Amino acid sequence: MRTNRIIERVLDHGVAPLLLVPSVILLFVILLGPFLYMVWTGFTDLHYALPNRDGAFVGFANFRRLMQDDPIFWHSFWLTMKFVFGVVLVEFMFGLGLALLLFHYIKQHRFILTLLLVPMMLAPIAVGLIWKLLLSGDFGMFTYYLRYFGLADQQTSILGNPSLVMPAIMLIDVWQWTPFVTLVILAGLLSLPKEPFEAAIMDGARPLQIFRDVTLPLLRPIIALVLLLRGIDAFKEFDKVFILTGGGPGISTEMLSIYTYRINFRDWDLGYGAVCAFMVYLVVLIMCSVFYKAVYWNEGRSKTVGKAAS
Amino acid sequence: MIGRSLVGRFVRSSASLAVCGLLALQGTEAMAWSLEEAAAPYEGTTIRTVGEALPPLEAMAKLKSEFESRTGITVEIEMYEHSEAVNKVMLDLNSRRGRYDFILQPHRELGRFVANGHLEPVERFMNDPSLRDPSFMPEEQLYQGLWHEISWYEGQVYGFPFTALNMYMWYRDDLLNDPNERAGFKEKYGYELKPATTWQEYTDIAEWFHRPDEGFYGTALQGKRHEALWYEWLNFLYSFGGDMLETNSGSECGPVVVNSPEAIASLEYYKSLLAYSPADSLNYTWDEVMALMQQGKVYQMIMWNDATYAVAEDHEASTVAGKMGFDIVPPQANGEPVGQVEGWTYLIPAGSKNQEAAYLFIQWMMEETQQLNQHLNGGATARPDVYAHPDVQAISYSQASMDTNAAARPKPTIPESPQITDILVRELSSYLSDAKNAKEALDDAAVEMSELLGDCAPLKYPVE
Amino acid sequence: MAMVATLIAILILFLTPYLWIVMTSFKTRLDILSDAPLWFFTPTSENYPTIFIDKNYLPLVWNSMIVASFSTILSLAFGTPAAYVFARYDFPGKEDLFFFFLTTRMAPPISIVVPMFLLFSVLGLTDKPIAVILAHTTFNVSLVVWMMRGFFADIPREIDEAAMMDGHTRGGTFLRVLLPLAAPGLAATAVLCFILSWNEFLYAFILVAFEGRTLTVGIPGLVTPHGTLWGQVAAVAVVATLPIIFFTFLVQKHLVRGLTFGAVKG
Amino acid sequence: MAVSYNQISKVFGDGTVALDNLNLEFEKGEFIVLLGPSGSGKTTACRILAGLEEATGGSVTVDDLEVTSLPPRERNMGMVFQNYALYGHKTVYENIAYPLRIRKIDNGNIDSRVRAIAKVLQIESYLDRRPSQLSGGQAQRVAVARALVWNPEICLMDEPLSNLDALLRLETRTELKRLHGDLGQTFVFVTHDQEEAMTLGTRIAVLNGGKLAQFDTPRRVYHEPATRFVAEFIGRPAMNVLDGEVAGGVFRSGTFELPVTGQPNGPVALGVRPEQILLQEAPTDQTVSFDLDVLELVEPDALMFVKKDNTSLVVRVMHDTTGLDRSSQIHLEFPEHTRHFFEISDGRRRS
Repeated sequence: MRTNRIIERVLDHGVAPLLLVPSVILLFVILLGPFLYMVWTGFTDLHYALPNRDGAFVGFANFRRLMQDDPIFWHSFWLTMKFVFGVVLVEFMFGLGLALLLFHYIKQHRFILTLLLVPMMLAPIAVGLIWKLLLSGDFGMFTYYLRYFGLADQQTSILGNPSLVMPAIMLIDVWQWTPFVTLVILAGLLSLPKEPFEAAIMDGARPLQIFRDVTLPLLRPIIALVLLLRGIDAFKEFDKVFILTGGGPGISTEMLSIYTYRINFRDWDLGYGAVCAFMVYLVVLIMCSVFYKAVYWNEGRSKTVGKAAS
Repeated sequence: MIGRSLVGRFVRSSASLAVCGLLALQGTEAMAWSLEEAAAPYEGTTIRTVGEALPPLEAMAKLKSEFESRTGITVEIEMYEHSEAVNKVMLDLNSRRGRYDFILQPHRELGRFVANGHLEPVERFMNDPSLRDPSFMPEEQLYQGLWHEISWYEGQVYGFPFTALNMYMWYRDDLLNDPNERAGFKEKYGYELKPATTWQEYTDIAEWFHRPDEGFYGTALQGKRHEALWYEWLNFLYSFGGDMLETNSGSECGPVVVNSPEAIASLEYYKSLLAYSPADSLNYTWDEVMALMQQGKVYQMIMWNDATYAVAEDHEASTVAGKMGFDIVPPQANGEPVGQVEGWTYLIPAGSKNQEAAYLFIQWMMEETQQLNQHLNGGATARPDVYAHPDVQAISYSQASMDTNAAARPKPTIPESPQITDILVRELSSYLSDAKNAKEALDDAAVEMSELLGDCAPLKYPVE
Repeated sequence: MAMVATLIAILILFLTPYLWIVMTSFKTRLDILSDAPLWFFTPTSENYPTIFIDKNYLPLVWNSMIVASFSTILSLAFGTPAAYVFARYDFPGKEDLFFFFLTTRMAPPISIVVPMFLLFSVLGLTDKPIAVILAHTTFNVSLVVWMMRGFFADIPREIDEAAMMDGHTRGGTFLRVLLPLAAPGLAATAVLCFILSWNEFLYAFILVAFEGRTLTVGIPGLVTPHGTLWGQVAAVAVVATLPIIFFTFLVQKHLVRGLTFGAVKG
Repeated sequence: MAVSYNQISKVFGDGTVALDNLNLEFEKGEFIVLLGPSGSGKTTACRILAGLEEATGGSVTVDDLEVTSLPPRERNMGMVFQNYALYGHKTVYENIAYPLRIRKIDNGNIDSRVRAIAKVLQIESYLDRRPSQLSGGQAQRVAVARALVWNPEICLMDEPLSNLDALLRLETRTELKRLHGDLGQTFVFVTHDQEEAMTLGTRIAVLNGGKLAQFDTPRRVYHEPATRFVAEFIGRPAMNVLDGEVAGGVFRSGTFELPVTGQPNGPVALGVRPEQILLQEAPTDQTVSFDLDVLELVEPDALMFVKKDNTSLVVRVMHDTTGLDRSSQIHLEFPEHTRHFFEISDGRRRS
C-alpha cells in the first residue's frame, strides 16, 4: 500500500518514464547480460569440445581468424546479404502489389486476409519440412508439376542443384513472409487520410501518378518499418534452411546462421562462434541504423508528442 | 592395418577379465548378489537419461517398469531427435548441473566428454561387489571389438554399447532370383547375377537395374550435406583401403591420410554411382533412401542395420517386406572384409548424483533378456549370444549384421572427431555438387583436419 | 472482375501448400509417397491419434499454449507501459532508447542462446517453462513497444486528462482507460507475439526440459533415420496452426488497423 | 478567498512562457470565465487549477489549502474537455457513472445520481448509446454530466462549446447558465469567445500573453476595459481605437479631429465602441463627417465601414439605412460618456 502510494506520487509528478524501467531491466538482464557474455567470449578460446580450452583470454585472435583466415564465413556473409536483399525486395514488391489489390476488397472480405496469413502462421521449422516434401524429386507435388508442365526435366533436383537451391529457398521465404508485408502495408493504406488523394484527383493526376506522388510518399514510414523488420528477421533465417539443405549441397546454402550454428553447436567453438555472431550483429545494427536515420520516420512521430498548446 | 582391429584388444580384455573373475570368486556375498539387494540403498531415487527417439529407446521405455518395480528406482527417459539429443547433453555437461544420470550418445562424442572430464569411468562400479552382478561379464558377453570401439577411450571403459549400428549392402532378393533378369544380366556382363562382391560388380548390377523411365533405380546414394553422406562414404573409403587418420585406436591422434590415392579413388567411385541413383540424390539422407526402398524403387544400397526391420519385415510400411537380401559390403582388394560401425553408448556423467543407481540400471539393461527384447524391437545388440538366439537368427539380415560387426573398423573418437566429420561432410558435398574435384575436396579437408589436430597429425600425403 | 480473378488466383497459390499439408495429414504413408500427386484418395484419420495419443504429443500442445500465452501476456505487461511512455513523454535520449528496443531483435539467437542457457542455469531456472517464457518475452517486448507506441499516440491526450479528472491516478488511467481504448492494437500485437512465440524453435529447444517441450521442438523428432513420418508431421503442422487461425479470426477486425504501428499518422 | 492563484508562472520545456506571474482570486459559487486569444495562457491556467499541469512557480490554494502539487484526483474538481474526451469503449451511462465508480460509490447510488444528472441535462434517452453514436451537442452534454455527476466543488470547462455549430452553441450556453444557477457549483470556463464570456461569466478574467489583463464583471469589462487590449477584445465588432494626439483640447488622428475635455496634451489612443456611435441626419457641431465605404446589413442592425482619408471606423446602427450607398456622406457623433482613453505606451486605461 505504502509503496503503491510512492509509485503514484512518482507518476503524478511526471517521472513516468520510470515505467520504462521494468522492460529495460528485463532486456538488460535476460538479453544484454548474455549478449555481453557472448562478446566477452569472443575474446577467449572457450571451446566446449576440446580439452584445455577453458576460456582463456586470447585478445583479438578470433577476430583475426575471422578477418584473414575464414573464407567460408565471408562466403556465408555475401550469400546472406544476397538472400536478405533478394527476399526483402521481392517480398516488398509482391506485398505492395497484393496490398493495393486487396485494398479495394478488404472491407467486404476480411476473411481473405486471414486465409492469406496462413503461411506466416506456420512454424518456420514446419515450413522447412513441408517444402522438403513438396520439392522432393521423387514424390514432391511441386516437382511433379514442374516436370508435368515441362519446366524441369526428369534429372532436375531442385534442392540438390547448387544453382537452383538458393532461388528455391528464397521463393519459400517469399511465400511465407509476403503475407506479412501485405498485411502491414494494407494497414498503412487503410489508415491514410483521404484528402491528399482527392486533392491529387482534382489536380488531374492519373492513377499511376497518384501512386507515385501521393501513396508512396505517405506510406514511406510504414514501408520503412516493414523493410526494417523483414530485413532483421531475414538475416536470422535459420530453421527453414537447416531442415531443407543443412547448408548444402557443398556450401551453396551455408548462410551465416547455419555457419554460426555449426561453429557453436557442432564444433562447440564458442569463442569463435561469438565473434561470428558479433560480426553479424554489427552488420545488422549498422545497416538498420543507417536505414533508420535515412528514412527518419521518427521525425514524423515526435510531433504527436508535442505539448498541448493553450 | 588388419591386425589392429581385434587382436590387441583381446589381450587387454583378457587381463581385466582375470581381475573381474577374481572379484567374482572373492566371497559369498558376491554369490548371493541380487538386484533388489544391490538397489536397496537407492530406493526412491529417480534417474534420468536422454537419447535419440528410436525403437531401441522406445523398447527401453517399455522394459524399464520391471526394473522400477524390482528396485524402487524410477527411470525417466527423454527422447529427442539425433542432433537435439547431442546438443542437450553437451549443454548439460558443460553447465555441470547434472540433470542426467546416464546418457546415450553416439560414440564419436566420446573423446570430447572424456577430455573435458565429463564422464565417470565405470570400472569403479564394476569393481564394487555390491553393485556388480557376477553374471554380467562384458568381457565375454559382448563383441569385444565393438565394445572397445564404442565405449572405451584411452584404455578406460566408460560404458557399454546401447546400440551397435553398422552398415551393409541391401538388395532386392526377388529381382536377383528373377530368371529373366538373371539371363539378361549374364548375357550383358558375362557372369551370373549375384550379390556384389567387388565394386565393379556393384556398378554392373546398379547399371543393369537402373531404369529411371520406369521409376526404378540401380542404387540410391545419401548425398545431402549431412552426416549420412560421411557414414556412407566411409564404407567405400575403408573398402578401397583408405582411412581418415593413420591410428590404431579411435582415441589416438595420427597422420592425416584422408587424401590418400585410395581415398580419392573411393570418392570418385562413390560419385560414379550417382549415374545410377535418382536425380534427387544430393538431397537424400538415410530417411529418403529408406523410403525409396520401402516403395520398391531401388535395387541395392548400403544402409544401416537398425533401419532394416522397417523395410525387410514391416509389411505395413514396406512394399518389399520379405523380398530383401543382405550382405556385407564388398571387401578390400586383399579379400579382407571391413565394416563401418557406429554405436550409441551408455555413459555416466561425472556430475550425476545417482551414478550407482544408473549403473545398476545399465547393467540390468545389458542382460540377455533385455537385450533380446530390444534387439527384436529394432535395436542392434552388441551381444553375440543374442544374435545366436533362434528368434534373431530367423531375421533375414542377422548374418550380414554379424559379419559386419566382426569386421568392425575403429574410427576416431578423439575430441576433434565430430569436427572432422563436419569438415568431411562439407567437402564431400562440395565434390558431389561439382564445386571441387575429388582431390581438391579431400586435400582441402586434409589440410583443415591437420590444422585442427595440430602436431600429432601431419599430412601424410602433402598438398602442393 | 479481372482483379477478383487475380486475387483468387494468388490466394490459391498461397494456400495450395497448406492445403496439401492438410491432405497429407489424412493420407497413409504409401499415398504420401506415391509417384504422382494424389488429389483423391481414401482418407485415413490414423495420423492424428498416432501422433497425439500413441506418441503422446498432446501435452506438447498444452506446453506450447502455456509458453505462448504467458510470454504474450508478459510481453504486453512489460511492453505497453514502455510504449505509453514513448507516446506521451519527452525525455533526453528518447528516440535512441526507442531504437535500442529494436536492436534487441538483431542479436543472432544462435549465439545468445548458450549464454542465456548458462544464465538461467545460474538462476536455477533452466528446464522450467519460465526460462523460455522470459526468453520469448525479451524478443517480443521490442515488437510490443514499437506497435503500441503508435496506438497510444493515436488516443487524444484529453482522454488521459479526463480520466485523471474523473479521479484516476496515472496508473489507473493507463490500466483502466487507455488499455481498453487501445484494445484493437493490443489484440493485433498479441496475435503477432503469440504467433512468434508459438512457432519459435531454438530457445524453446535449448531452454526447456523434456517434460515442457513445445510442439515445434517435437517436430524434428518426426524426422527419424527410419524415414520422416510425413503424415504425422502434417498432422502436427495442421494442429499447430489451428489455435493461431482461430485466434486470428477472433481479432481479424482489429488486425489490419492494429498493424499500422501508428507510423502513418505520425 | 476560495480559489486563489498566487504568482503562478508556467514555462514549458521548449522555453515558451505560458503564464507570467498570474494572480487571481475568486469565490465559490461563481461562474468564472478565463478569456483570451490563443496563446494567452487561459487553458494553461485552467489546467494548473485542475492539476493536469504543474506550475513552474507560485502556488494555487483552494479554501486556504495549498493544492499546487496535488494530483487531479485529490482536488475535487470536474472537467469538460474541448473534444469531450468521452471513453469510446463505454456507454453513455458508464461514461457518466465512471467518476462515481472510481470513487467506489455503491451501485444503487450511482444509478440514481447518473439518472438525476442525465435528467438535468436531458440525455436520459441516450444512456445506452456509445459516444460514437452521439451528435456533438449530445456528446457535450454527456461530458458535462460526467464532470458534474459526482458533485465536485469546482467544474472546469476548457472551450466546451467550440466544437458545436452556432445554433447549438447558443442553446447550450443558455443551458450552462441555467445549470450554474440550479447547482450553485463553481464553474471555471475557458473560452476565446468574448460573447460566451459576457453571457456566462459572473466575472471574466481576460488574459493576454500569459498575464492577467483584467478581472471583473462582464459589465465593467465592457464599460470600463482596463486596457486597450481588453477594449478591443471585448465587443463585436471590436472597439474603434485611434492612435492620435491631444493638443489644446482637440484629439487629432490624421485628418480626424474631435474636441475632448479633461485630457492633457500629448499622445493618446481614443476608443469608441461601434454600437455607441450616433448617426445623425445632418452635420452638427458635435458630428464628424465620413464617407461610407461598405455597408453590411445585419438585420435589424447595420454595420457601416466609414472612412475619412486614412481614418477608418466601424459603426453599428439600428437606423433604416435605405437610400444610403457608397460614397454617401455620414455624420457621426461620439457622445462624451462613450469615449475611452488609453495610454499609447502600455495600453492602460486613463482614468
